[in-house]
Amino acid sequence: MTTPTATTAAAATPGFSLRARLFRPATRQKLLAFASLIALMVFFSFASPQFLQTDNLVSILQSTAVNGVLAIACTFVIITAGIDLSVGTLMTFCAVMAGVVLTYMGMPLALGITAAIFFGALAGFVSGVLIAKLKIPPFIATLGMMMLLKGLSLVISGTKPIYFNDTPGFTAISQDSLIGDLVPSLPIPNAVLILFLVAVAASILLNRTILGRYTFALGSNEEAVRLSGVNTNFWKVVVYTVSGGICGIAGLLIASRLNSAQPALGQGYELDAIAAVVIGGTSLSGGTGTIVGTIIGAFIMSVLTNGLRILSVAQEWQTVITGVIIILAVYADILRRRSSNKH
Amino acid sequence: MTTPTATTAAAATPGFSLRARLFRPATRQKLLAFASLIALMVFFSFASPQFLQTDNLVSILQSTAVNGVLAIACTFVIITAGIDLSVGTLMTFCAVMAGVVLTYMGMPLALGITAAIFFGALAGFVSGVLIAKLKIPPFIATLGMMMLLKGLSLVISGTKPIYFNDTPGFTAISQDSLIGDLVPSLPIPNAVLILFLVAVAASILLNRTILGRYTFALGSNEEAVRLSGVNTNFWKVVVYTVSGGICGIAGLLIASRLNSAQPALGQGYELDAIAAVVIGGTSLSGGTGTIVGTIIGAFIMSVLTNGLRILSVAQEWQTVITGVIIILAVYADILRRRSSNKH
Amino acid sequence: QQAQEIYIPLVSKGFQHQFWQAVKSGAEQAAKDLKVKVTFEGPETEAMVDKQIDMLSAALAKKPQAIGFAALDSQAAIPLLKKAQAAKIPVVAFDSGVDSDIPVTTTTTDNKAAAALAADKMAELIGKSGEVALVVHDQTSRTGVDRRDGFLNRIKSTYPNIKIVSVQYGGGDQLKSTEITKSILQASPNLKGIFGANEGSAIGVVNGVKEMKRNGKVVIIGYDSGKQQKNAIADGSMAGAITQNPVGMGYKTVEMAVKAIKGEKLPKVVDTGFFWYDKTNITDPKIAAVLYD
Amino acid sequence: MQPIVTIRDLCKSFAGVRALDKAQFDLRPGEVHALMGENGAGKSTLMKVLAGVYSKDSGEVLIDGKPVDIASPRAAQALGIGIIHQELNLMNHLSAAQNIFIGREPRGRFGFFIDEEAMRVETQRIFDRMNLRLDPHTPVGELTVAKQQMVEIAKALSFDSRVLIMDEPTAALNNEEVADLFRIIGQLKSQGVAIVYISHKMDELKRIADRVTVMRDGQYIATVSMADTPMDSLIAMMVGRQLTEVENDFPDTSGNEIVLEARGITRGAMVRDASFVLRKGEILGFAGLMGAGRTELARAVFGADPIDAGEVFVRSKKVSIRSPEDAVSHGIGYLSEDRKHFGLATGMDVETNIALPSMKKFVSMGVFIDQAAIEAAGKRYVKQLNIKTPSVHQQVRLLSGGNQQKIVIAKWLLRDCSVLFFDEPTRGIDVGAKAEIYRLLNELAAEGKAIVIISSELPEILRVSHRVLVMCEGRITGELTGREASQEKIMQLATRREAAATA
Ligand SMILES: Nc1ncnc2c1ncn2[C@@H]1O[C@H](COP(=O)(O)OP(=O)(O)OP(=O)(O)O)[C@@H](O)[C@H]1O
Ligand SMILES: Nc1ncnc2c1ncn2[C@@H]1O[C@H](COP(=O)(O)OP(=O)(O)OP(=O)(O)O)[C@@H](O)[C@H]1O
Ligand SMILES: O[C@@H]1[C@@H](O)[C@H](O)OC[C@H]1O
Ligand SMILES: [Mg+2]
Ligand SMILES: [Mg+2]
Repeated sequence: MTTPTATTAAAATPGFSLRARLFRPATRQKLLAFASLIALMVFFSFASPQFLQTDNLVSILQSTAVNGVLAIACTFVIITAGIDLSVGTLMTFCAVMAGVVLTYMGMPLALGITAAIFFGALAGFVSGVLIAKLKIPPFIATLGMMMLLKGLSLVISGTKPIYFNDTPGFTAISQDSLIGDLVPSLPIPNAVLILFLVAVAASILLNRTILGRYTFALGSNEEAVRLSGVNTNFWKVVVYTVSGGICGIAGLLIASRLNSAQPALGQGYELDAIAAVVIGGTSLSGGTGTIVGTIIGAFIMSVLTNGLRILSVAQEWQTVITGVIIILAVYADILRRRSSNKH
Repeated sequence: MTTPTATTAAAATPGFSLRARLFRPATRQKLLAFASLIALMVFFSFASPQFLQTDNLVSILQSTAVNGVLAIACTFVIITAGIDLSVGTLMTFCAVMAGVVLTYMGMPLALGITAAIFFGALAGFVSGVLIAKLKIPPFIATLGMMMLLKGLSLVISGTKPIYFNDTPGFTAISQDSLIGDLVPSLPIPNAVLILFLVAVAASILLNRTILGRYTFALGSNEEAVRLSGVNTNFWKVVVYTVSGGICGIAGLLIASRLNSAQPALGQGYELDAIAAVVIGGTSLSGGTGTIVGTIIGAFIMSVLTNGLRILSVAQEWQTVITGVIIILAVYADILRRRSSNKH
Repeated sequence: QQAQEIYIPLVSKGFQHQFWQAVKSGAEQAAKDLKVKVTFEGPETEAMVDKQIDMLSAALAKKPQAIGFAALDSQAAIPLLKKAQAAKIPVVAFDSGVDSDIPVTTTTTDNKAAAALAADKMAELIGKSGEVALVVHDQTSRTGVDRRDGFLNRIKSTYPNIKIVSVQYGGGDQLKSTEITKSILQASPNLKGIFGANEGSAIGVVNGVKEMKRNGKVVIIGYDSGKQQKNAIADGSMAGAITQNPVGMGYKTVEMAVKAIKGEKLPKVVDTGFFWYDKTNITDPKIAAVLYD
Repeated sequence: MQPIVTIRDLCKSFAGVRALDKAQFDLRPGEVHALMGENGAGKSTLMKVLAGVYSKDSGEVLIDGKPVDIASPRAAQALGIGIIHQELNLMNHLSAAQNIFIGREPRGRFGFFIDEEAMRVETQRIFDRMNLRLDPHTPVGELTVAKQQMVEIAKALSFDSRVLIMDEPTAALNNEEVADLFRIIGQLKSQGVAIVYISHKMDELKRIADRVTVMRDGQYIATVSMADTPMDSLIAMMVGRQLTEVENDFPDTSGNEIVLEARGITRGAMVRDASFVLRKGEILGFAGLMGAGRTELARAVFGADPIDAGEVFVRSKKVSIRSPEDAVSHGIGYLSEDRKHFGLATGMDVETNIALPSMKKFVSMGVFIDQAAIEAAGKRYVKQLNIKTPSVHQQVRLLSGGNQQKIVIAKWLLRDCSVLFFDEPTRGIDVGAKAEIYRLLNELAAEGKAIVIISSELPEILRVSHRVLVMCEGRITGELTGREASQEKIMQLATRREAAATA
């Protein structure tokens, strides 16, 4: 039998009683997935008095936003058994396009936001077509797109950052705090709010809609889906398009945080995003995955990075430790699933 | 049905008459794989008078050496349906270890060479164990190793380059020309000679030995191989170990070329290597692949880079064009295979 | 409170380059001399503006007494700098300035002026006419842009007979810079000089020229120091190079920060200077002091 | 009566293989039309053309007398053609209900959300109709092959097709499940649904088929009435020659040396305290219902899965078998029931698959592979087992199901083990080949090899076993000698649940 996995689409379908749901293997696994995160946080809290301070927690949240949104975009693609190496440079491309619309063309904010998401979706669409229609392996199609988009961002921006100084309210997207305005003791930046909104929307999309169903189905057995009369190519293109659109949101978040579109940034971000997805229990071989897991994965990454910095660990050792922890976190997830399958 | 592939282990096995071999689909495909390379070369020859000069051709050869050797290392892993993101930083790690042995410890050259290959194999062994025994997906295991090795290189070298000034003959590994000494009109640097020796050895290993046979078999259906009484974990570890050792050779080549071990270099090289492998017709889903293809893939990459530079194309456009060509080259390969499967 | 050690984190633009390691060593020297604690970190590439912001924000969370900061983007960090200001943490800018009056002082090299000096030297060495190329480390980072523009502008304004045939970027990666140099040489058989805009680029240029057997025929001017660059100058394969004073920059940054903590008045800019060095003055103690291995 | 489907002169070639050569077929409403032929005769290919999976090279397909071009599975569905493929086509990570409704999910609010509840109710309704006790929410990856096959059938039924193609639907089913299926087929027939039924199980065909079309080498041979045609002449049409039956002569092997003994093998709830001995030269049958734990027991002894308790002795010496490698090194071979996933590297060629367990035999100087010897061995077995393949260099995935099964057998024959577990060795194999396999089993036993055969087809167990062990719910519930064994006795033991056993 193929390796049994607990976090399946099926197991993620809504059940009937809360109790029953809590004790399903899938749920138990998700709860346990918090374990690595909690373990890290407990460790850092003891190791450094600064770690648990509100300011620092807020900055962890803030620093999770971009990677979290990119990881959500990746989750869709990875569940189809694909991969997307272009998310980082695509994010930048979207930021640049927002800059073109807002700063170069002086359009209103709403149009800039639309442009970022639109161009993200467009690029995702292109990747999707390359993969679904031309049958180019996702790794290569998105590697090509990664370079293409990186180059285009530089070309379009004239290799210079585009600043958003003339668009009032642009930095608010990421930096202000609607929640903090309501509850002053919770100065959670909007970027984090947006991350959670995207997560909720993505979760609904994945678990309740046709798109989500086909996303899992494609990753589970594409040929079977095709033989069932589903236009698999079409749906694959849709998945990459949606994923691209989500990268557009990440582009807005980072641009708003930096008050600028930095055209050279982006490469390397895809690995962080993919790591978050896999740490969160989504399998690279497709068919399984959850958004909650991805968010936990993204937090594990940013807590780790932040904690090591707070502890003033030498930077080269930070790299070593991060490498080891990524492997351990995924291993913990594998052990957890193995045991939750034994009951 | 899955996309049919012609270049299988089986099809690559030696036949009996040359004629029969030339007309096998696999061979035809290999010959055709040159097409993209030739097309690129013809294009650049027309576009720039400097392109076809001996000097430049030698430069292209020289610049293919490191990526070519890394790509050969990747080929083994990819044929098992794995992936190795750590080849770039592993190469650097090996260069640093050679530096430790030669410069810090003042040992003789042969020991430095042995150290580079040994530590490469050791790191490959660790990746192999993570993947085969702990069942960590190759993408993640080697992502973790990538970071781990990068950090270790910095730690061990004290974030400083290690120079090989005290090791006479070290630069000769890469830069001198044994062939040029014999045939002065062919000043092919040793690095290229080494690339070809590694390629021939790898080719024999893949097509004539039991290791090679299991490499293909693992990529085709690991569980079936295990149930045939083969110790699949053992062989997988061997594959990663061999691949690591080959990265050690790449480490020597680059260190010898730069007369130093540069600890910060390496990340990003894995993508070039993987691109070369896939352009060369090895499938990322495993079970098929050839070393000849990989070498052609590596040459396509370096001819492209060299040609665009010779034409003084703006760098941002170079990136765009490279992205597009990678996609096109793989697409051409797909079309070629599709048509060679028709008869 | 008094017994607690003064802590000053330095958030830099990078950490792997020898240049930044030299800044770090200067800072550590100052820390020893002034009995304070410093940490030094920077993102992997000079493109990672947001990673640097995260570092700055983690540095602030550590409640330091002062901060040293080399901004990758002069505007992006302003909200955090305001936070530092509100928390009464003095910020000392180093390497390049921030578009803001929050930093109490800036210890910097004028990269544009330094590159212009490199251009003058190049012109002098090639007889004020001929083809010249640039191998720069980065297309978007401040230092890359300033050095490129400082060089190009001086050539354009002062040396009409010098033609810039190519400007390419190798990410400071020695191997890539080597390959780039070789293709530039291939494309321009009459090339007279190449400027390598940082250590990795300069070494790459030296390697490339050597591999193409054009040594002696092409004037190479470098930037920064490091063992290989010093060797190249000593053996004549490189005509000379600009060096900044990274050790001094690191030292001054910490020194200024300590002064700021003590409430002393500081100059707006502390110019740590740059120097031309070549075979003739490389052993001069004043120059040797600002070079690093 | 106007046929629903008429196929004329259909041709279809694959790389190097002419799968269909002017094939013909016609199908009338309300009939069960059997399609018979040896492995590789082209049955599945013909049906795949009809179901829009393959496009035809030439020829005609008419639906209700009108020529059609069935370009995709979707187009076939639109024409009312449903198919149960020979190979399972399920999404393991999705639930049974989700699998059944893939592509036709009932929409709830806004036409955007999926109405999971409606899907569950509808699935439950189909399951009830099939007498299938299965939670629609179970991920199909957790089901046994038999249950998965039932889900496939449920899916095909849910389409309410006018034409239903069943390509070996019972290969993995037990008698009760088969009976349920036949009952449903009866209902469908009475509603005018036309059914194409492909199977290698002759008794089934006798029971339900109205007409039979026989194919050979991609060509049409004849269409005859089932009732009026004796089985022998059908088989003769299929294989083009007369078959001789092999009789079970029940040799007494009770005095032979014990080559393998398993004691107290336990693995979770699936195998519980199972002990047995296996003697040189005997064929030991393992009977039981689907899911009785026979496969699990064999895999446990073979080291494919870790065990919780138990010991294995080879020639009275205790051995530690922790992996298939250990087992093979002790001369034990195992042919999996799931050839696609566990038996073959389908992307590799015939000769490599055959040589896979024996690779070390083909090594010279410690590392180099003797390719010519592998090729020779491959050719030898292709000939011996009459495997239909253009050459030993053909990729296995391009062969028909039955021929793939023969390759699995070939690889273990080449390995020359003293103990061989055959798990459902004739699944999907045609009558002619089946007879060859039985003959082969007898020959191997006569040579002194010890053979275990796991089969869910009782006639098969009875025909070849010298001794029969019966399992139920993970335990061995009884032993019968070949001579005393009968369907009734076996069924009795196979349904002896724990409570009954201890009583
Ligand atoms: N995709 C394919 N590519 C190449 N050859 C194929 C392909 N599919 C089937 N064939 C070949 O076509 C022939 C007919 O195969 P088919 O699967 O139709 O046989 P079948 O009658 O269904 O046999 P079985 O009873 O074993 O299932 C066989 O020789 C097979 O090897
Ligand atoms: N991967 C799996 N996950 C959950 N249960 C399983 C799995 N594989 C087998 N089982 C269960 O283990 C029991 C034994 O199955 P096994 O396949 O060994 O039976 P069998 O007698 O060989 O029958 P079959 O002819 O179906 O193979 C069954 O109850 C089955 O449901
Ligand atoms: O070496 C370079 C240094 O001189 C500059 O100031 O920052 C970027 C570095 O690459
Ligand atoms: Mg068939
Ligand atoms: Mg079984």
